[in-house]
Amino acid sequence: MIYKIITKPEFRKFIDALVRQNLSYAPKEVDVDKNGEPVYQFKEVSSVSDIAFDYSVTASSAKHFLMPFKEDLSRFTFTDKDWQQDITYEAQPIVLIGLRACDISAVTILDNVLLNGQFPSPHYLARRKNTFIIGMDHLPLPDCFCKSMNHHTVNDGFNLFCSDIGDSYYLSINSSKAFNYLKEFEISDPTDEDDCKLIERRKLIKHSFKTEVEVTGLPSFLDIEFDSPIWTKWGDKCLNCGTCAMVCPTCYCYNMEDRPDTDLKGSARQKQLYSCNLVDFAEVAGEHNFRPKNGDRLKYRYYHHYLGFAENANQQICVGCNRCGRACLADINPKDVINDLRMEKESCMICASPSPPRT
Amino acid sequence: MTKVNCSIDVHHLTRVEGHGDIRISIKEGKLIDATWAVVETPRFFEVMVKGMSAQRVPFLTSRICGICSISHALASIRSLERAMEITPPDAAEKIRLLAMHGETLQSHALHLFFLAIPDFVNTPSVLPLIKSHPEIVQAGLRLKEAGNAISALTTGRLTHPVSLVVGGVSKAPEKKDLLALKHQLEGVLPDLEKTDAFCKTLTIPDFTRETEFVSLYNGITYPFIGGDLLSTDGIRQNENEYLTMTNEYLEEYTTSKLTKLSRESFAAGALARFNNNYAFLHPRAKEAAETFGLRPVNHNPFMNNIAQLVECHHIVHDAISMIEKLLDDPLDQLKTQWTPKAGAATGAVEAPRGILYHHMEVDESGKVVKGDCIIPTTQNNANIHLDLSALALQALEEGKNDKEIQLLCEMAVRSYDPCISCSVH
Amino acid sequence: MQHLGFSHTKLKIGSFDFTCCEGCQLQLANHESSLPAFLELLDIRNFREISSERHDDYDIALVEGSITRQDEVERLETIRKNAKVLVAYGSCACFGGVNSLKNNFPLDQAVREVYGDKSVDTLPVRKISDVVKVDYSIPGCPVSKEEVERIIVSIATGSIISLPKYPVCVECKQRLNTCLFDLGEICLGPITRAGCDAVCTSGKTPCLGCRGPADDINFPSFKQLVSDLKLSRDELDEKLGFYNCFEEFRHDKS
Amino acid sequence: MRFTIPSQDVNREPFARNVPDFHYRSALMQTDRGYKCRITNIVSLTEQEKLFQLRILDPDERNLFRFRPGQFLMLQVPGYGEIPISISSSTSNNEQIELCIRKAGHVTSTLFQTQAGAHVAIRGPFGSSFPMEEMMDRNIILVAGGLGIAPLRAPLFWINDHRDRYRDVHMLYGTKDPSQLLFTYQFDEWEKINHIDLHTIVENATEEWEGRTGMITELFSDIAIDPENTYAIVCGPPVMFKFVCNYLDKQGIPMNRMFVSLERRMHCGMGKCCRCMVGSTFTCVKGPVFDYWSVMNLKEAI
Ligand SMILES: Cc1cc2nc3c(=O)[nH]c(=O)nc-3n(C[C@H](O)[C@H](O)[C@H](O)COP(=O)(O)OP(=O)(O)OC[C@H]3O[C@@H](n4cnc5c(N)ncnc54)[C@H](O)[C@@H]3O)c2cc1C
Ligand code: SF4
Ligand code: SF4
Ligand code: SF4
Repeated sequence: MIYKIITKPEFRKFIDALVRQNLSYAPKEVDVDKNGEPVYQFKEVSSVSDIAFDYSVTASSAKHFLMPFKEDLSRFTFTDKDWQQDITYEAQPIVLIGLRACDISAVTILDNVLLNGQFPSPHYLARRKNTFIIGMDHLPLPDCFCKSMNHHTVNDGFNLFCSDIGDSYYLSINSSKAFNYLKEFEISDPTDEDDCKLIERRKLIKHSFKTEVEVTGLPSFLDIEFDSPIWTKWGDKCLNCGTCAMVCPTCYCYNMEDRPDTDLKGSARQKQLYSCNLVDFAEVAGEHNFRPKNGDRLKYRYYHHYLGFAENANQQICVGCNRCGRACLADINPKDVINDLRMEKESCMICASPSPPRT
Repeated sequence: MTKVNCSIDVHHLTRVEGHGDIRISIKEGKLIDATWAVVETPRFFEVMVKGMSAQRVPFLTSRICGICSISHALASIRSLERAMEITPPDAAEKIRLLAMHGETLQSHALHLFFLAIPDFVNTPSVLPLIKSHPEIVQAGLRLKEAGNAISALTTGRLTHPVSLVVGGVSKAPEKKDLLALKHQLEGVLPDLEKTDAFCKTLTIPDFTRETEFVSLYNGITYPFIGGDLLSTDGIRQNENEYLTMTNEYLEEYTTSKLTKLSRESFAAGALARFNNNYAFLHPRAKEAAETFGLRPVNHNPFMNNIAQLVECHHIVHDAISMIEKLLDDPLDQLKTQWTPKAGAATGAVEAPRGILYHHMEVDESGKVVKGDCIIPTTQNNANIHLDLSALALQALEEGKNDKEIQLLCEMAVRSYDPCISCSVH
Repeated sequence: MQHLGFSHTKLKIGSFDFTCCEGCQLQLANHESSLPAFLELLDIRNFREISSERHDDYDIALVEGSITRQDEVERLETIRKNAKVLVAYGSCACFGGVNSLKNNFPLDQAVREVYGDKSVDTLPVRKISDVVKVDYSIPGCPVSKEEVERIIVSIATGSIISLPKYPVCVECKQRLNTCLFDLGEICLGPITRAGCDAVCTSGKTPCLGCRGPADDINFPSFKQLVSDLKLSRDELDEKLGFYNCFEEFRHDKS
Repeated sequence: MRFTIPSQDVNREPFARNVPDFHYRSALMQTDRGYKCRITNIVSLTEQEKLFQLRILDPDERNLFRFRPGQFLMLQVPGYGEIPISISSSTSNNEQIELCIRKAGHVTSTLFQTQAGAHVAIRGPFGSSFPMEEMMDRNIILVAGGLGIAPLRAPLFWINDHRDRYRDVHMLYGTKDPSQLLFTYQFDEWEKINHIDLHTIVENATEEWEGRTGMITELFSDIAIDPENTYAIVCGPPVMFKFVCNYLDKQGIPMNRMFVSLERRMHCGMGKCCRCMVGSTFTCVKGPVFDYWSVMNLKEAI
């Protein structure tokens, strides 16, 4: 990693040059909500003035740039008596600007899930390799809990990361491409004072968190609390709407479907991001549903995020951005659910009885 | 020898929107009966709006008709905004006008290519034309697609607009999409030329029956939304006085109402607009009209088809220049915040088939207490009816057989592009 | 599907409209770029709106609109007899649609209001399945052409026909819309079946539920949401009643 | 122009760690591309089940496709979809693959219409397998309920191929009706040539049925179990293997010597779509074959 300092006006020049030449996405104000607060999303930008650098958080994550909500994994072309399967792994290079530390961690988690192991995804890889990420730090919102998940800082997974140290940005440069671009602009080496400012900034961020979620030992809690009544309690609230999974930076479950062309001369094998909260997630032929109840499905989202799935090395995949909590209309959020679970567990410890029997 | 007897009974006329019957019976050279009967089932929209919140009403009234849903939405919106004294932002007005253009273009293209032209080339539908005249069908589809693209971008969907709301427009089109739309519209200009050339090869039946034409008129532009009401017989009225222009009445044989003004009947629609507002057409549209020998005031109902084509020229050119202007607008102020208020007013718009009135009365909580809708086809019904008798007699004199007369009558009805489910709302 | 060793004959299709705005039929003519391919799939035997040819030997009847007069009942019964498969398309056919708002008023009052003393034949609005057996339903006001195309293709290829089981929110979020509840509106998206690509909410207009309830909706929680946000129950009712799709839930006044 | 990011350039950046080598043909093909197969033969077994014999067209791919008993593959029917199906043929038969398929829904109904000669594709093999080596020199009890015989055929073939390495082999097979018994034409071969001790039972007897009637667990009274030296493989509906495994457990067979095959909804076979999760385990990667001890530890497995 190489560290440099760039003044804010110079930084804007740099970004402007970059976005004018590349397909770029950055936070933009898209609406004002009923409380008068701006709503942001990652949207296409064509000049630096389009970008809301001081944005709080985007409602949706940036995952769909790497893993579109819908994509064709392959196409079949039918001929008279035969067919042919065509697969292309192509991606247009894009620049993503303004990702937070937790967003970048989320990308790293997706890398782990989709590129490691026996069956890496070439579609994901093609996009990932053609994505240039510029991260920016920020002061946490009152409900962010990425510190609890240990994702409030990030050392990897970006090309360039900008820490705000007042009049300048402290740049962490993680790729030769970024370094070469920056050569054209006025950048300087960090002075001791800059280093101090960076440390102050980091301290400030670290101490600004207002929401803590106690996650130590969570995997084993979850394992024990599989049949806990709290899943029914929260499940009864859940609308099965899938919003949480759509906005989450790490939810990646999907559905596959063959979509024949209208002229019947071909067909697309389409992948669509799904959510374990949706009713037919675990439904199989003959209408048998392995998870018929809201609570069963909700539980699985928590299992996936906080217990981790065996294939991804039991890694917890939640980064603590609380996008799901903010978006959930039923007011279900990780902090409350986990605390509830912990209380449940602790009350069980006190009376020394095992968790309720499975039914 | 001239034919003396004729009996025609068309049950549920095809290639029109909705259900209508033609019945003609002539005995020994004398016209016994010639009716254009609408047999569509009534739906009572005027009753349904009662008690509904104003902001929901345009979504309901747009469902009066699948083809002119934008006109219906805008007529309701206009009447409600006037009733509650809401002034929509300028940019919203522009987008609404563009939306009207989209609807008119797609509706005219649908009528010309899918419903009208098959008669002129003697096929039961457009389907055989896909094989025999692929060029012209493709041109028609592209024009329709362009109209649809305008509607989709300005209202969020092709049929039943989603972003046209009381107070303005709920979502701005993206600049990037506007630009793409402009290119698409420029791309269909050659298709209009092709259509002109093709239509010149068709024989338009020679038939004239003098009548009165009613349309909107604002004295500045070719009218689509709001303005005064003008008739070729010289009557001019304010929008709110719409009842004096329509004089609705009922007949036993039809479920649709009928209207009249200075004479027994009057006509609304493309030809009426053309006759009243020729001066405000785009020069290119005037040129097109000239090549067909179409000049105001024209009294041949079959020329309504040509007037529609002329309007397509106007619309495409006008839409292109409107989009150019919109591209320079910030488009950030599209909706006026409003609070309910008691009042009553009329909203008149020029739907593809002619002048459309919605009149709404709201109470102080913004709920509709009374609604009235008068639809272009209602206004045309009496005129169609009278045209049929005249046409049948003329054809009889020319020695045409039953089949020919039936075709001619059907064509005459289709020329009006009647929108029947509209008329029986 | 020649490549799998079986083929299909063209679908003999008829399209019929009852009380409605015919907007759904109109959708069949949209999607201009794939229209020729779409028509190639079909052998149109009866489609009054676009063709003068009429035959009664269709396999599939697409039925649009709701039933509001006795002669319609008879016409529908004949269609049912002729057709092997009857598809109700559009919210009017599937649920009664906006037409059903009429049922909120006494019939004779409605007639008097609009037609004065003239006698007008009319019945309370019924959906298609109230009169005859329906094999498939394609809801929507209007139906989405993509979905109709997909379903016609499914019928043509002998595939099983299914609609999304999840609610509109999924598609709404995929289009990166701001949730309308955050803008202070009541949106029926969380309880309405997806498949419309969230057109209304993408135009910043609340979903009015034209596609009917999604599978296994959590209505109590939805109602709770509306009251927690201090939104108007009357407005909710007006929305639930708009297309008559939420009959079973609307009158649950608890 | 200096600031445009051309894709080749970005490609050289080591953003993603552990970038796999996609030029390695087998890896690439397993993720999205299927091996094209011809359906060489279709055997109607019952009204609901058919046996499909497939042959991979490309000789290299045919060589590449090697599997172990108990594994499954993803069968692609272009234009219709992709479904997980157990491989129901012998691991030593490299020339053709057999799949026993029940008509259950969309894709399977289509398969029932296809004709021999049609082309489909397979991806795989995926998942875990029965530890056939570990079972050598022991007794084996194979218990199949209904379609559960499909995944059992691969281990059965394996045993037949290596018959001398196994001691007593019992096969217990039960269905609802006699007409649902699959592979009856092979019964004699199994019994007479391979010395498999075959016991069948049906729940609802017909007039012609001369065999036993009742639940599959009743067949246990026919055989003597030596718990120290016996392995069990159990396939069938969840209720059935719960009963069977409980019985065997009582007989003293350790839970980790009983194997079952689980079924879940699957869309990828590669541990990516998450549809087949049981507890925090991917059925497609860690399963479908699990020992009974693991199943007991999987939340929600049965
Ligand atoms: C490991 C494994 C091995 C299997 N082996 C066999 C076998 O040998 N023979 C056999 O007949 N069946 C087998 N099945 C079940 C078979 O996969 C389902 O019957 C089949 O997917 C039904 O697909 P469909 O499209 O016909 O049904 P639909 O109900 O139309 O299913 C639609 C989609 O749901 C999914 N789905 C539905 N049911 C299942 C299911 N039970 N398992 C996984 N996904 C499902 C599929 O992705 C399918 O495309 C196996 C399942 C698994 C998981
Ligand atoms: S947890 Fe909330 S956002 Fe997620 S599906 Fe349930 S209601 Fe929707
Ligand atoms: S689960 Fe919620 S808090 Fe965690 S990463 Fe996903 S959206 Fe953010
Ligand atoms: S706007 Fe409606 S459909 Fe969209 S997320 Fe919100 S509730 Fe769901």
